[in-house]
Amino acid sequence: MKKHQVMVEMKKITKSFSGNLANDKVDFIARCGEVHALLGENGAGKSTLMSALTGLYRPDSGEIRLRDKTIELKSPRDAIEHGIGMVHQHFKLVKPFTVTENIALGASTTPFLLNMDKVEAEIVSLAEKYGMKVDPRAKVWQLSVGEQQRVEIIKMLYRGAEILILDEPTAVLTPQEVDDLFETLGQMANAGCAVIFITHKFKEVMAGSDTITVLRNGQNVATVKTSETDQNKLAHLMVGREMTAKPLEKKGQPGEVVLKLDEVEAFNDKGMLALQSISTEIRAGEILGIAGVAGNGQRELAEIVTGLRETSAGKIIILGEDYTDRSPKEYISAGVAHVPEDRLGTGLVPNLNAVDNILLKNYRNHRGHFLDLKESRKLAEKMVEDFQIKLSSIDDPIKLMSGGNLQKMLLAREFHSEPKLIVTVYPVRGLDIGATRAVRQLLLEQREQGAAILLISEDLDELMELADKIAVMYEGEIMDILPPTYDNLETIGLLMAGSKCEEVGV
Amino acid sequence: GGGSSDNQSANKQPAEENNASTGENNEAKDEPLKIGFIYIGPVGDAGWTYAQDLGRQYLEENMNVETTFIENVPENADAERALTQLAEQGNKLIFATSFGYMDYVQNVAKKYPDVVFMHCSGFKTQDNAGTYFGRMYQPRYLTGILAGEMTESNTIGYVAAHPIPEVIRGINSFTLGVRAVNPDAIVKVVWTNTWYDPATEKEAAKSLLESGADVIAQHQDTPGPQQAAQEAGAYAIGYNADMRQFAPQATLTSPIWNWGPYMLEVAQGVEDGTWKNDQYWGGLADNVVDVGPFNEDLVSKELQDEIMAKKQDIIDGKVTVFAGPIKDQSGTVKVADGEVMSDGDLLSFDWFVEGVEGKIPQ
Amino acid sequence: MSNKQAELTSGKLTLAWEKRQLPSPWLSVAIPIFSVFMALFLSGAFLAATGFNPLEIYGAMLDGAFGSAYGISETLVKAIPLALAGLGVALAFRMLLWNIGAEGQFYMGAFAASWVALTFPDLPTQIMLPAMFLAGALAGGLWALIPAIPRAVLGVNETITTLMLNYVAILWVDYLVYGPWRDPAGFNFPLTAPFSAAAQLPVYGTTRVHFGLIFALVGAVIIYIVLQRTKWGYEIRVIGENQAAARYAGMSITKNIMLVMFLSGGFAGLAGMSEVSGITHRLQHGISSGYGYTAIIVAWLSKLNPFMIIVVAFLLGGLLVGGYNTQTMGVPSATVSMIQGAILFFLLGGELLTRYRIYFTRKGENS
Amino acid sequence: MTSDQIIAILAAAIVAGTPLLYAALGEIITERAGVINLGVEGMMLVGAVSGFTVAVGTGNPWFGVMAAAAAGGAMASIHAFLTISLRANQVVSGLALTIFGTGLSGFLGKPMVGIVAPKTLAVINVPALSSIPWLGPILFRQDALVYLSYLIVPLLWCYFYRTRGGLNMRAIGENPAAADSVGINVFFLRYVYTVVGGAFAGVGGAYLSLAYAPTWLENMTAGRGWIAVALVIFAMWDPVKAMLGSYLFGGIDAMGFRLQAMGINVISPFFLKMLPYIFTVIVLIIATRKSLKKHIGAPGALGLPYDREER
Ligand SMILES: Nc1ncnc2c1ncn2[C@@H]1O[C@H](COP(=O)(O)OP(=O)(O)OP(=O)(O)O)[C@@H](O)[C@H]1O
Ligand SMILES: Nc1ncnc2c1ncn2[C@@H]1O[C@H](COP(=O)(O)OP(=O)(O)OP(=O)(O)O)[C@@H](O)[C@H]1O
Ligand SMILES: [Mg+2]
Ligand SMILES: [Mg+2]
Repeated sequence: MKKHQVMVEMKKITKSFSGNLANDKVDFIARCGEVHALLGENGAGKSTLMSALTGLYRPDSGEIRLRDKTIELKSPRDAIEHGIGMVHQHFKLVKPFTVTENIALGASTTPFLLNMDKVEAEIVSLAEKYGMKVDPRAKVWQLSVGEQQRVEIIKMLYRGAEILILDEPTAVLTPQEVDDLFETLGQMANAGCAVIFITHKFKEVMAGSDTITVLRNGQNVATVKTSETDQNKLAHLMVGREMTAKPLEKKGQPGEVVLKLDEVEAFNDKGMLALQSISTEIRAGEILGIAGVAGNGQRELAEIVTGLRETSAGKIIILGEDYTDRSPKEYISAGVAHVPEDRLGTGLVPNLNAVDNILLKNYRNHRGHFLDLKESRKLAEKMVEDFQIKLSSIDDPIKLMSGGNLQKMLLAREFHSEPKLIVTVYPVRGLDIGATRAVRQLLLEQREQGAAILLISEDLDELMELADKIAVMYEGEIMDILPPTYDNLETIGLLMAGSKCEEVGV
Repeated sequence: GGGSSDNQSANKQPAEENNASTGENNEAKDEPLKIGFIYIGPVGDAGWTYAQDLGRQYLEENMNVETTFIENVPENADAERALTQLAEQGNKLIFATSFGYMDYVQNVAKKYPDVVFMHCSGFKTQDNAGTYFGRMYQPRYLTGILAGEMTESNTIGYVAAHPIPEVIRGINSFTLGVRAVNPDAIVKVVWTNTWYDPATEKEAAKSLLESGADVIAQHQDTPGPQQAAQEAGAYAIGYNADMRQFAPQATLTSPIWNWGPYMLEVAQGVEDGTWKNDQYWGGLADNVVDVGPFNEDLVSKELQDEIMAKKQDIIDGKVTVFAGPIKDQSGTVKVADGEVMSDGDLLSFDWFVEGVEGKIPQ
Repeated sequence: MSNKQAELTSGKLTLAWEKRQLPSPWLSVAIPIFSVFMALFLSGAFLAATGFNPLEIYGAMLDGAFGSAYGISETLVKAIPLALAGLGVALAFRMLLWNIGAEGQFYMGAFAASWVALTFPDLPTQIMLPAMFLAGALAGGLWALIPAIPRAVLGVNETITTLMLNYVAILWVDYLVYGPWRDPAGFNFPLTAPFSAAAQLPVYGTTRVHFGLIFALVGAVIIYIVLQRTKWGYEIRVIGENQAAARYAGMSITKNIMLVMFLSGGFAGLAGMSEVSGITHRLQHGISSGYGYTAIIVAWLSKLNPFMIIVVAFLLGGLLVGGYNTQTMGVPSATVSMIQGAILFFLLGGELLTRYRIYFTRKGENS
Repeated sequence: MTSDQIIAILAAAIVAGTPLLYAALGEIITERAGVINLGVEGMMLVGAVSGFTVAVGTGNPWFGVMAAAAAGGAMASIHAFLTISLRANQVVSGLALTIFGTGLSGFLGKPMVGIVAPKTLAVINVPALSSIPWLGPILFRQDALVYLSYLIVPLLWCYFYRTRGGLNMRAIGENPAAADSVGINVFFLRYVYTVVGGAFAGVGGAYLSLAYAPTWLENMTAGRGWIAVALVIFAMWDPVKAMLGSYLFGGIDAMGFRLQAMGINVISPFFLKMLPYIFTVIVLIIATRKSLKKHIGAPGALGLPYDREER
């Protein structure tokens, strides 16, 4: 197929869930040889649209045309047979299987008697062609997130996918991995594929895409060439109003030392040393940013300073008191708030309602053995109001809320008790720009109120914007702690890749 | 349906009729006597319950009765419920056919003084509740003789269910029979701790066959042991009912229950108002127990005659199975020459006679 | 759904379903009732085909279970162990602990209560019954702790371990009643000696409805209050829904798994205790008619709601008690089990309707 | 113990283990596909009675075996419909299936009580092989269903780990969403494997009524269905280990009786009978520790209904 020819066309796609209109007569065109970005706020209908294109959801009405022929996609299998493949935000991999097995799984070319050597050879050649490194014999559960994503992409290519869809592919990747990914996507487009990816990050859109489609409230509000637009215009299209880019303000004086880590070491789940002699401190009213490629001990760091993981050596001092290896309960009562990486999986209880979720951290403060239900309701209502959380009812399970609102509720709960120390991991992952701004604003407010904040992020821009100091982690060690100036950006990048300060020459 | 009574109209006689009949014991003669049964197993067990159900069918055929049964009634709280239900439905005579129903029979009997309860194999009675059982040890003795004559290896296997007096008594009488004709033979016992698991019971028999037994006797409610014998080319003796059809090339005969005539007698007594609460323990003389039909192909005429003669001797009182001298396994004389074990001793048997190889689990 | 109606143009009518975000409350009552009717209708057809009059049979069933004071009392007797064990099972299920070991816990409760009654026959009632109560609950609870500990510490699947321990418990009681605990006056039969009068739970009037009913009712209220109103109940609900969140909130999962399993087993043990102390007045082989397993069905059909458990235990008890009455009409016990199985199938299948909305839709076939 | 006795025990263990093996293989297949079916006891009973009835009616035990497979499969299809299509709770549905199957088998079997099948599956000595010392008498003096199981076990193993079908099967048990996303029909395959699993259980039941104790008696499985469920765990969902486990479980009874027959009463039979269950618990504990490290063991989605739009 020739470049710029229409590969797939979606016409007037409508899909609703229980009366909730997720896609409203959406038109969408993807062409050969282009990388097409799909933008939109949380809940705009991006995932739904793409799910319709991969046969996962069946649209209520509308038409899908592939190379000028109407096709009917009853199942993902139909989509694959038509050369449409999707890499989901939550990977669809069978963890105990090897990479090869995952790739061969369900492929129409896989013979009845498995011949894994042949598949392996094909994987290796595909990986080479698109510049992706992957060990075909490794079990998937042993792989990093980035590697798993590569497996997903190879899986689609192996099936001869010409249309590749990626749902928020960069949310979980390290900067290096993001670069590699866009490299790969570019090569695929060059080879004649149509690549569609969903994201919330304008920078990536501008750098990595040829065409952009913006969805708002389930409708396609614009499809534009990347070269003919800019970030402001996109933001405007997305939210339907002007985004006043008022810079966030940083002020205030650091106070006493709230958290002090002294030569702390810890093992990860696989039993390997994940943190090595970590020593640092955070003062009240100060944000310490942790930069680093995911998987270098950030998660373990967050876990040890919230009591969720035991240390193997060293001391954790909070406000002068030794908290080493105490229980999460004690950390909570010491005033440590925690905004975990995985909101629905860890920070919230999806099937319980808002009242019960807001209780999660402070139910212990209720007197006696009983819960004060009236009090809790009042608190929940107040939080919903104060933080402008959008929900249908505080009595409905919170799983019905959108990602952004869930995050707000989590923050509301964590910040409510005037924490001394806030540990927050990737706090804006998956959030649209509106929600992102709101979250960042909340963090700064807490800092102003005198909280010490440990901000773990993979987004250097975010760290630059918020942190007072940036510590760079590599293989479980803090390589160095630097002030957040753009002059240091290169140094930070090198440190993240493992070069020692001396080598960098700071 | 599996042999359930045909002319029922159970929906017509709930509680009020029962109340009405309080006090008047004799109903009009043309009204059938209503009799209920509760069974421990399914009537399709081919064993114990099946034998009891044959008795019920015999009643149906030989008297103007209307019978009802409830099968698969466990020996727990459910038993009392089932008994009460039968009493409530106007049954005037109820047979409870398993030992474990004992306490429940007593409880329900107290509440229904006009209903007669007959409990099989128990030992508690009251005004309107009696017990009945059979001296199965007598035909077992006879089949012991048969086994003793038939064995060539002088090792006889006995697949036993649970170590309760009834089973121990059976093993002992069988062994006495064996030793009466073949003092060199021994009876090896294996306990299965099941009443009703054909595969396991067959397995137990196989273990006996492998250890040299060439005749297998059993006290179980399934024909598993006979099947094992047939496969090994050995002989077998069944139990409960004529079991020849399950292993026609192996089964010599079976000591069998023959409840029909006795049940008829009880029913007649209840109808006539002559029934008395007693502890019935009938033997060969009463025809409650018997030796089932012989396998004509395997058991010679002479041997059959010999056994039938012995049977007559028992009926005539010339032979008593548990008459001294009887030694226990260690050779100590437990019953002296000239003495006869009392029924009380028999009902609480807890030791093996000489010639039995095996232990009674404690 | 206005947009959907607009699409009703042409095309073939197809059945579609869609998950309800929240189950519909009135349907969760209506559908089980409808399900039972469907089951009875189909079983009725089967009964008619095998030569019975289904209406008469059902009449007898209903009559046996609920048609008289006696029937109701017996249904209650059956409901007591079902409710107690059901409460225990539901408590564990709440925390996603698939305790299917209520049967074994029942036996262990019966065993320990009997131990008290047989070892100290001379205790006065005021001491005897509380002691048996404690022993029964404790033994059931400890028995449940055996699978709970590996589950809490190592994550060992408790479905299978609890199931396996059922057999161990039953064999243990068999060992006792066939062996060391045999009543010396019982002619070697597999029964223990009867308990003294002090060890017997009081009954209501002349019925067999014993004090265990109060245990069940009070138990349901306590469980409800604990789960909905107390901090600890809140912890259980959170752990049941999301373990990671519970850990994150500083709740001890290990401790709670053990505690909940202990309580779960304790209720089942109490069922065993009340059965020996209220009904059989001695320990014997086969003391449970599968109460522990039926309790799972009770718990599930009640959607783990403690008050519903009492109601469902009563209804299911009626189904079982009524079964004997139908046997007296000549319906073999096998057929009764079939009908009971069929009713359960329909109840289970019907649940779908409370969670999903089923509707007809026309798919446009525009080309 | 003499070598003859050891051989006898081992040979008996195979016979006693075979009904367990068929049922356990069936349950492994079902569970590998992510469905747990606790109705094995009911399916075995219905298999036993159907197999016996057809064998009596046709005079050919093999028709009986086929009927048993069909009947077991039909029973399992009820479970499949309830749990896969209607997404009912699998544990509860399985329990209901056992209640139903016990009743159905008793009902169907009424006319079969007391009947002896004219032909059942007899022992066949394999020429040459049966005279190998030790192995011959243990392995090759058995009936045809035992020989069939010798074939099925390695074939199943190959199917699980060496074929496309097996890969798909394991995938839908581990992660149905992943399988669905690559076009594997999760619903259809879960049906297939649940039904096939039921067919195996049916054959296990037929082994009892046609080979082991050839007659029909109500409730003749006597709890073997539950042991089969235990075996699945014991075997870590692996057909080869299931084979060894079945023989071990079967062998415990066989050995217990032979020890009794030899006059060795070391341990109460009640405790002896507890052994397989205690064994299973211990194995499960050990296996879980292993699986924590290696991510093997129970299929990841075992017992969970699959719902494409569920999140
Ligand atoms: N499976 C579903 N069931 C019910 N509602 C759904 C489902 N999937 C999506 N929705 C609804 O459809 C709307 C669009 O959701 P969608 O996931 O497509 O948004 P999105 O643009 O991908 O958002 P995000 O940026 O957060 O990923 C949402 O408002 C949501 O309520
Ligand atoms: N199956 C579903 N049931 C109910 N609501 C759903 C469902 N699927 C999606 N939604 C809703 O769709 C909206 C967006 O969904 P989406 O999955 O894209 O979340 P998200 O914001 O991208 O979060 P994440 O980054 O964690 O995926 C949310 O409001 C969510 O609640
Ligand atoms: Mg999305
Ligand atoms: Mg998203």
